[in-house]
Amino acid sequence: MILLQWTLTPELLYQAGTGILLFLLVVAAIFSVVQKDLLMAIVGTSLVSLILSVLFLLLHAPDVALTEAAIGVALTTAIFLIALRKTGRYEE
Amino acid sequence: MIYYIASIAVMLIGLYAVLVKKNLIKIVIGLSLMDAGTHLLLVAIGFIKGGTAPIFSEPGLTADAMVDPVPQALVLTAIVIGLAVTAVALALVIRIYAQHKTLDIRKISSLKW
Amino acid sequence: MKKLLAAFLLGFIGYYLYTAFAGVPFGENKMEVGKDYLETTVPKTGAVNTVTSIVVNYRGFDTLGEVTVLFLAATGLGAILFGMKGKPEDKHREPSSILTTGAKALFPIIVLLGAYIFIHGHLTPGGGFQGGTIIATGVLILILGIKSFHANHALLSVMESLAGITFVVAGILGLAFGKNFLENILPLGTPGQVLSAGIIPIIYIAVGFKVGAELAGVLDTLMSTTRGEE
Amino acid sequence: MPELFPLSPVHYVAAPLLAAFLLPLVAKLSRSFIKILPGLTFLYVLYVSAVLYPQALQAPIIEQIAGWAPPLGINLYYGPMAGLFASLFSALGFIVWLYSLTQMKQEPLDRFYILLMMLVAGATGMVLTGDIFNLFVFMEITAISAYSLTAFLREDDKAEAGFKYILIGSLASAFVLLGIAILYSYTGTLNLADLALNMDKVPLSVRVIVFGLFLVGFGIEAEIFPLNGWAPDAYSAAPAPVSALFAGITVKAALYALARVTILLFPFAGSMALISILGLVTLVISELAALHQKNLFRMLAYSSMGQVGLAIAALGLFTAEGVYAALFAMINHAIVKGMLFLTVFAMAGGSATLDGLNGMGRKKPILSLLFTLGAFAIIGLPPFSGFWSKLSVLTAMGQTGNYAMIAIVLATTIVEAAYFLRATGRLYLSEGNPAEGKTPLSAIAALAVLAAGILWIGFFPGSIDETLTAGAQDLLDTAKYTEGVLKD
Repeated sequence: MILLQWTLTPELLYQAGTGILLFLLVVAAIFSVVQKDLLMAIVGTSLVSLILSVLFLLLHAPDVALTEAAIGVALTTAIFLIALRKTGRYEE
Repeated sequence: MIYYIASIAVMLIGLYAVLVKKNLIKIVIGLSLMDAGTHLLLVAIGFIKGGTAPIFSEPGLTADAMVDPVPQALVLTAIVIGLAVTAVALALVIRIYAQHKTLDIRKISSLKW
Repeated sequence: MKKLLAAFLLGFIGYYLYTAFAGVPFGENKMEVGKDYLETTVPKTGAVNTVTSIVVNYRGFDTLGEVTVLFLAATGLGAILFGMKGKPEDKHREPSSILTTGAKALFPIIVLLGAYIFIHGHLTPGGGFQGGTIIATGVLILILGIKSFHANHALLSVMESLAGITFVVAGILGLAFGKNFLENILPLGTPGQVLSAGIIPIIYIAVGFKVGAELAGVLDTLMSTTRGEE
Repeated sequence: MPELFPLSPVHYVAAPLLAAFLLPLVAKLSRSFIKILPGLTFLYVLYVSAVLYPQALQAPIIEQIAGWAPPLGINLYYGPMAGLFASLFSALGFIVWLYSLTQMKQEPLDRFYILLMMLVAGATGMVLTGDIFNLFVFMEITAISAYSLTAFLREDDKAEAGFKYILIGSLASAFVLLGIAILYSYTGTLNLADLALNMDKVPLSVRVIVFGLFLVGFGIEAEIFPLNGWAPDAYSAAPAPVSALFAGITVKAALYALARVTILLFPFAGSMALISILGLVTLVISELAALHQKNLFRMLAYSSMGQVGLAIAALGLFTAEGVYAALFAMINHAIVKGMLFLTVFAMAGGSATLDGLNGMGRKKPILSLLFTLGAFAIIGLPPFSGFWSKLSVLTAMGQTGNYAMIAIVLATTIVEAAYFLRATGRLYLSEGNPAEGKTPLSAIAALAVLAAGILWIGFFPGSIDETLTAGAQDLLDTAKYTEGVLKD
């Protein structure tokens, strides 16, 4: 009977969604710090930015979400990748 | 509340990378993670349950049903500043690499603490 | 040993940060100044997007500083990497013709999108910074897609300067009209229209051009820097 | 003109900004504009000071940017203290420009002058602003210029010093931003005066945490021990004119911010005592470290931190006399240390060691004389400016009964005297290699202005008494500050 009360209300879905996103955010952050291959680490940071920009949308901050998407996901990643091309790829 | 915890966690992960990691690019990654955590924290402070985005795009919206716009404006500024710092830091990394052919701070004598 | 020390420090900072924020209720309305902004933005600034009106009007001084920070980053980056221009990296790979054609076709669309975003900054989400960044991304696609492409630095720096001067002059005009620095001197118009909100669209368009030019310059400078091995 | 453009404090920031944006354009017309434009800008800003500062001594000038009354808008607070600092920064900027005209040859010069102007404008903005987030933005402007200038020269180790600086500086700004976030989440406002009135909304334990964040954040920029590991590297890596500005401007702006924030938002006895103790520790450790340095710029950097430590120790008393003494010490330090950096560079070049000074007394008599003057002034020998500043520090400490502090300050003075006299002795008592090259007149003129300042204050200490007293009162009178800003 108790199980039946756990219907998927939009509210619950929303909360579960944010919970998962926040969890993924932390995992992506840890990944980008631990990963020895710097290319993968940079992919990790851009993933952090991507999740962040979705979270900003959920927090009703579309302006910030757009900024994070344009700057964090696209531009910062590009700059990191260019810097990586000019230096070495692996962490010793 | 979980927003606060997660963003503080991201910030601390970044700080950990800055303090412990030996690779210059990793350290810069740590700095940008610290920034990311702070930004999420600020936006989360301004959030109001049941609020809408602070844009009067439709006639029916009223001021008392909106989230706080101030932290959003601050974060916008902070993100751009973060990008600027990251770009300068990476330019320095490129120059250090050109001189020393390594990104490992243990091999660059003047970067040891 | 160092890791242990770091872990201790992290625990220390984390604990105190957590206690500081534990007293801040999440999701509740605790606005003081924010409320005033929301209530006055449409009647007093003419901007429908409150975030834009704060960024460009109420706290426009911050934004002038922010534009300066980006300008300084571009300037500093050029100074740091000065004299490190190398030969173009041609040995790596040739961009495929699909990429080249695609870049040429995409670029105008991306520029239009960016321009749309900064022209409508006072109405919809986005503004000068977002639009300018999107345009810079378009330039990045050109750099990647067309081998011989190099951004015209002279043109970029003229654009950057003119846009920056526009922002400061818009501020000084406020003083010249007997008002305050950066104060609005234009009619507010009908909120919701493209031509409304006084000087906000003008400033945001200038910011858009400036950010676009600066970031494109930064990307091009970084791309044309030599690799360490040479 | 006065009717068309009424002078207001915002000109301190707007004029250099306009010049910085214009510089790339006019550089295309003629290369010589690159050098002229910054000079004109600094002259204009000095003119602003000449008009506004006397007014500020009567009553603080409060300007509302964009016409929004605080706490909605950002305001500038141009009181006696901010006016003093802004005028000092403008004057130092002008002198360093005059010196750089002939001494700074490294390309790209247009970028160098843009960064130089913005370093001064950013520091001035930090001093003027009445809004805590705006303070953060100006701190970033100053910091990014400083990072780039540190790595401006091409030689080895410059980029490393810049990276170290950017790393620690970013931590500083992250901490300050966090502090701002906490304050905003409790009070819902960002204006300093409004925050001061609303601090009771913040629980005491949280206030301590925020104070810690600000102390670390501003303390890094103000080179307080143990957060100053970046400073010797940055000072010795940066071009000498820039090092002079670091010592004279960046540190002062950060100190001003720390003092203003502490006194407005965290006026509890513990926070002030902590600042005082940190200042003393900085003083002792830096002076001892300076004793071991072979590289002259590192020696001056450590000595600089020591001097700032002295100022912080006096500031931490937070009595009228203490702040007066701290202000005096800061002004003295800005003038004297600026002169020493510039003199050493003109005398022995960018990588000067103690040996480089050997026998300079005969080869470059004017520069040697200036160095000696600076060394004596730093040690605190009468009748130079340093004597009066040290005396006022000791008096302030005596009045609060801190005799241990007096003993420490006197002991460090002996250490200071040891290494500065050693350096001076090299000038006159040792034989050295023949030096070549003449120092251009404009560089000598720049140094002469500073030397004149040292002597003027040395012989007529009463002439700056009024400004210092007004500055100290301005900082301590928080009620006047908040009422002035929030009068509407």
